[in-house]
Amino acid sequence: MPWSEAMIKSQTKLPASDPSKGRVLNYTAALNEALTLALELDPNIFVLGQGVDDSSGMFGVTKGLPDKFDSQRVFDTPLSEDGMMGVCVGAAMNGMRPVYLHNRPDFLLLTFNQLVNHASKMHWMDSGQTSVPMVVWAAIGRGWGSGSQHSQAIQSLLMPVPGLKIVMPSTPYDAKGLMLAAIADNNPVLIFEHRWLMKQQGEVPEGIYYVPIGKGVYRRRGDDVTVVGTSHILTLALEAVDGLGDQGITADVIDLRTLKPLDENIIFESLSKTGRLLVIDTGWQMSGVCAEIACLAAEKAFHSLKAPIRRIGLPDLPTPAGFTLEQFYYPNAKNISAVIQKMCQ
Amino acid sequence: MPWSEAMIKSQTKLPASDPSKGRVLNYTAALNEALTLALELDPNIFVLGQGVDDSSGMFGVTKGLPDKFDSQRVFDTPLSEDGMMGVCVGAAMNGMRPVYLHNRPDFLLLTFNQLVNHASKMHWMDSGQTSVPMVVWAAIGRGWGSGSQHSQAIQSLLMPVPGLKIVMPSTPYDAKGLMLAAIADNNPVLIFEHRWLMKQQGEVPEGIYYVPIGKGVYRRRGDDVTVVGTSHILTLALEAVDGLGDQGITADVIDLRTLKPLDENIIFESLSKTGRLLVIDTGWQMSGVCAEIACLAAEKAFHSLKAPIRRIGLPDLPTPAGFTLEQFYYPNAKNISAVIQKMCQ
Amino acid sequence: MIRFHYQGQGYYNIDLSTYEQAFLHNLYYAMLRIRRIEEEIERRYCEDEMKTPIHLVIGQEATSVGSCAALKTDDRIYATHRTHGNYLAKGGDLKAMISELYCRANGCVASRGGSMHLLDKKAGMDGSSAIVGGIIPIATGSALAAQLQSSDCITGVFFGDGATEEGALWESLNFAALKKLPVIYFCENNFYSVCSPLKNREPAGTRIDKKADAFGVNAEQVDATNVIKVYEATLRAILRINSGAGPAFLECIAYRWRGHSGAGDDSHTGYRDPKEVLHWETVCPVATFYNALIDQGLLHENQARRMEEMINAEIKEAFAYAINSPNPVYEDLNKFAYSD
Amino acid sequence: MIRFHYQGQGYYNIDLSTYEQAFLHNLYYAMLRIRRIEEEIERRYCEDEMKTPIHLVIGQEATSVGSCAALKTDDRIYATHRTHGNYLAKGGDLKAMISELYCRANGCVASRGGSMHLLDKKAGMDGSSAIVGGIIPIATGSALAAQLQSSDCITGVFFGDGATEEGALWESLNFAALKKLPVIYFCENNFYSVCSPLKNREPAGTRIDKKADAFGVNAEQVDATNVIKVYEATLRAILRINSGAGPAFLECIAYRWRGHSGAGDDSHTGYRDPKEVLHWETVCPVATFYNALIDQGLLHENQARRMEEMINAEIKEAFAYAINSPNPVYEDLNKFAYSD
Ligand SMILES: Cc1ncc(C[n+]2csc(CCOP(=O)(O)OP(=O)(O)O)c2C)c(N)n1
Ligand SMILES: Cc1ncc(C[n+]2csc(CCOP(=O)(O)OP(=O)(O)O)c2C)c(N)n1
Ligand SMILES: [Mg+2]
Ligand SMILES: [Mg+2]
Repeated sequence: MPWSEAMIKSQTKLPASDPSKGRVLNYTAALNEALTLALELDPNIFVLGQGVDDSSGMFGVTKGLPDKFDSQRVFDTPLSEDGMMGVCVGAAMNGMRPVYLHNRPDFLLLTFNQLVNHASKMHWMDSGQTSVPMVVWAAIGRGWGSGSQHSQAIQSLLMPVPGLKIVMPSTPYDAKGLMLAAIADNNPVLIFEHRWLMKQQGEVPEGIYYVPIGKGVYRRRGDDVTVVGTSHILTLALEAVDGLGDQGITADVIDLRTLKPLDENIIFESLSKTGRLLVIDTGWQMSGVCAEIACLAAEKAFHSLKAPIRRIGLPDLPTPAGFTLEQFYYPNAKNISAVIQKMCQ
Repeated sequence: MPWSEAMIKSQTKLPASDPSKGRVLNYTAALNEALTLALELDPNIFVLGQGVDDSSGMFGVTKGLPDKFDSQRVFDTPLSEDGMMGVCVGAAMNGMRPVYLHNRPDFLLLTFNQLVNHASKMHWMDSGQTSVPMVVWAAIGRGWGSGSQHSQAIQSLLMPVPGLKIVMPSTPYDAKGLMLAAIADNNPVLIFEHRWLMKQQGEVPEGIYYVPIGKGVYRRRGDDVTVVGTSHILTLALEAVDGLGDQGITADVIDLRTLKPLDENIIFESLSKTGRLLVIDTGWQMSGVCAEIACLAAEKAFHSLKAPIRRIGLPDLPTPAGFTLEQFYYPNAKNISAVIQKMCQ
Repeated sequence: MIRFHYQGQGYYNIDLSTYEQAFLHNLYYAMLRIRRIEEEIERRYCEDEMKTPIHLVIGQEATSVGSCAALKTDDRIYATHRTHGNYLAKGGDLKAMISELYCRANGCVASRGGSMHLLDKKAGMDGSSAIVGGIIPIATGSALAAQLQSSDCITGVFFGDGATEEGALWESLNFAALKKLPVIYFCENNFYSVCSPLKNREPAGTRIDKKADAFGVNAEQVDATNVIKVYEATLRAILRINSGAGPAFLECIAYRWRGHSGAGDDSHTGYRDPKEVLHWETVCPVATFYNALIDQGLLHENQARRMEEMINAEIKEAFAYAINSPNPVYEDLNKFAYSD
Repeated sequence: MIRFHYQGQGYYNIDLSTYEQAFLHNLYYAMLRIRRIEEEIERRYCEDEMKTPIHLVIGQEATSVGSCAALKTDDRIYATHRTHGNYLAKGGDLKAMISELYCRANGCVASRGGSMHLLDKKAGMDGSSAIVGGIIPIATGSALAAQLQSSDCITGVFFGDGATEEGALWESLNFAALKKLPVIYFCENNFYSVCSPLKNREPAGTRIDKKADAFGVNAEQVDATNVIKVYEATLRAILRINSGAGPAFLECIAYRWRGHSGAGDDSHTGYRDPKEVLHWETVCPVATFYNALIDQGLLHENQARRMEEMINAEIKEAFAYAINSPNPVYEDLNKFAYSD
């Protein structure tokens, strides 16, 4: 049993979109297609990471690429995360466009010197003379004993850093379109996927298209509350909101898709109608993503607010490895639903 | 001219406290005394860091210690920040209490694997069987071309991390008392000093005393607005607030002293009177410290709030090295004053 | 194609007569026990009740057993994700381990760590990190603590070939050599990191032990299909440390028979030739040692059979214990957020 | 006590007749120019108008000059905090440099980097990092780019002995050797990191070049008080790279005469014996080369005088230019937050 496959399968919902609308792909296949198209498009793009060339192909995301492309374009790396991140920065500064894949964001904590002290700053420090077009991709782990060191959603640790962009898709369509947009971007872009989204199905057009970095989108429209988030927890929020229709509660559910730059206008627009804000994140609740969005609302949409802001993220604790403890640790659709109900009372 | 000494001296205000109240020491001397007392107190405490044994003694903080104590208790290290951080973790797990000093928080970005993946989690992962009593100290740089890589105030990058404590003193009294409290604490505690506070004078009692970690304090009492922050920018806020008395504006100025755990009650208490919140931080404004405090208010003290929350931190840009650009980059007392005036209109 | 050829000697033609029989039995028993425990874990893994990743050490048992046989209970060891062998060889409690795999409240870390974070402080198995290379500086710090406390505790740390690509190892070796710390670095070189062969990650012609040597850490390459060779190399390292000469590095070469994680061999996925596995099975550290003991009249078949039975009974009991143990409850989650 | 003894040969008794005179003049000129520029920076530093840390390279000029003389303009170099020599030897614009030190809008990075972040892309001085060791992986990435683009560009990267304690170096060497990247690692070993002597940071008996060698990177120790030795070692490294044999590592030994940062010698603070400085001054890379050129009739005193004059005039002009240049304005701050 490949580590946690069972768990992920059990979490996977039925296709979200109507197949009559277009071709349906799963999340990994969408990412795979994005990488294939990118590699075909531009000889300066290359894909690297531990195990990108093995048979499991980074959860399937890089499957088949080693057969289609030269071993200089898709290659395995030593276990030297910080060094290889710097190698990517240096290659990007000199005309290449690296796409560096990691199993887990936890491993990016080894690379903060290169990410924060270097990648994010070079363009600015060089007064625009250098660009650092690179993509850093990692999949947030969950379940099957991932535990404290294989489950961290570290977007809050990177969001304060000037010069970085942070992307967190929630659908196969976005996963492909944001990957292509990230590769086309001339800045260091971090993409945090979530392992539990990877079997999701959805409509994915063929060929190259871009989902704009920095633009949120409504996933549901409603009147009572504005729910803002990204990635896996957004799918839980949709489940929660859809279940509240019976009780006459409706919500705007905003998928920010990218956390940095952050589309604040879509939030303010919705708040001017609902007056109630729930911020959700797959990472720790304290400080960072949830707090930033809440703060923006309290600063710039204060007069729209009718009630206290609420946030739902992870508690101020490391992730437990065990199954039972994990159920207590992670918020679920029921928790989200209960909070929304309370907010609308 | 030792790098940036001129700049720091020009920034230093007159003694903040009345010498008749007790012994006056400068900030560095207060820290030096804390380390001396701690080393005398407990043979398991040791102090390490690049250059702690040289004649400049880490801005003076470790001056004289190599003469007073064994070279096993106060020692220089190789330039291996990540490795040495792990060495501290391992020593702390086994009965020692390391105090690891760094010139700059920027260098801590090399150690995020040990800080975030290890130090912060071991006690929890080991289900309480292990403790990691260690202090990591660094001084935020500013001025004289510190630039993007020698000026970062990275508290926002660490605040989301469960298991860490974060201390940011603003007076010599607190610098000493919080250092002693941090050394006595059984958890990894980060202390971020600010280079521009280091020549400040203030009342500092002799002997051992502790400033509690997790308790804020009022530095001014007033009615119109609540200003919340720590460290160097708090001294700017005091300057701003003191200058507004003429205009009949008064403020509660709260020095949180520690960011994690965060004393939310003192903020709520003040807000219930003033209804207006200004959050300030020496670090980047976006995401993190300012946002967390604002979010807490919007969640838990919403009904106290009379006006939009405001925050003042650094813009979403790396730090420029040059003198003129720095003046544009950093907020000053005048900026803070203008914001407060506007909030009170 | 067999990329990583037979390099082990196994036990053929080794004279064991200088060793006490009980000691040899213990070594054999310890290896066999690890093998049987892992086989049982593997057998039951498909039930999906041990909801934890597993990294089996089958084929590499001699490293843990040979090294831990030379260490005292008070000596501390630290491990990486591939913990089982280290934990068991150092004397970790089996019930607490199996309970941890079953995510039970009485697991060795109360279901907070899972298979990648086993520990038993009473036995001197002091912890591990699931971050490759992450535990190495920590173990080095444990040795610094021992030195500062003038204790005679030695720290051992286990990690794979992959970890030698992490800068943290070299920072640690430099510091350990500088301070002459009482630490032994056991690099378990099994030629692979997940499905990535060594030759994709380290330049041809380099040798891990030579690198460690250049850093001032006395290093040797050890045939880790041979438990006695590991034991003797560890003893040499301990003598060195006790003489004040500082740390040692043992590159222990053995082969992982199973896939990187989970149950079963995964050679069919193509990253290694199944023949390579078969090749290494001929130098099984357990079987070759068994044969040598039998051949040299140091072990009788019925003694061996009794060992199998004892192990079998212990395993049954441990699994039953674990399966019947309680799950954690909600209140457990918030414990130990901070240390008092 | 002189801890780090005279190891350099300077220029005594070296036959330079195989070299073209113009080439030798260029080498001398380049070293002298760096020396004089730094002396002027030093002289003016106390005016507190160059509001930037400075890290003078006086005593170590031969490393930059000897290496860059062997590199093409199209080759790229990267540096650490001690940038001046690297920048000037590679052909960086002097006016843009001095303007940067004076925090002017027309500084080489428009007052965003200061002394620790000089660059001139036209000259192939491609950047630096003020984080010790931080630039090394980046330079390695530059070499990877060249390899992937089938360009004949070689990357050189300069760093100190202190940087060899950062794991990032060893990760980089491993990768460069694995991929046979066109990169030369110039380790400027001056025995100190700030006030910390090498013996406090690296174990006695280890050698930096030997470590690099064990990582599969062809390494040699070079007497970097001798510009010709640096030049020749760099040429050998380039030949190696062009033959496809991969990266090289040159441990260039020379001594920093001034304090770690700022103006003047700081030996009085006690971390080194002032005698040590005097000792190394006897093998001044500039003076000994000058003497050799004069002795061997390869340079005439009046040619040397003209060089001094030219340099002098250039320096005067550059400082005047910088001092009269405009400061940045508010609008500059927000430029280049992101790349379009
Ligand atoms: C820093 C880091 N990078 C990557 C991983 C993913 N990972 C887990 S185990 C492993 C293989 C490590 O190989 P090796 O060190 O040789 O140990 P082995 O599994 O062969 O015993 C990898 C790459 C990780 N856990 N940590
Ligand atoms: C990662 C990091 N740690 C510490 C420092 C502080 N620092 C700046 S220069 C320097 C000395 C480095 O010594 P070395 O590498 O030998 O270069 P040298 O100054 O001798 O040329 C130090 C410790 C830094 N800039 N970056
Ligand atoms: Mg391995
Ligand atoms: Mg040096």
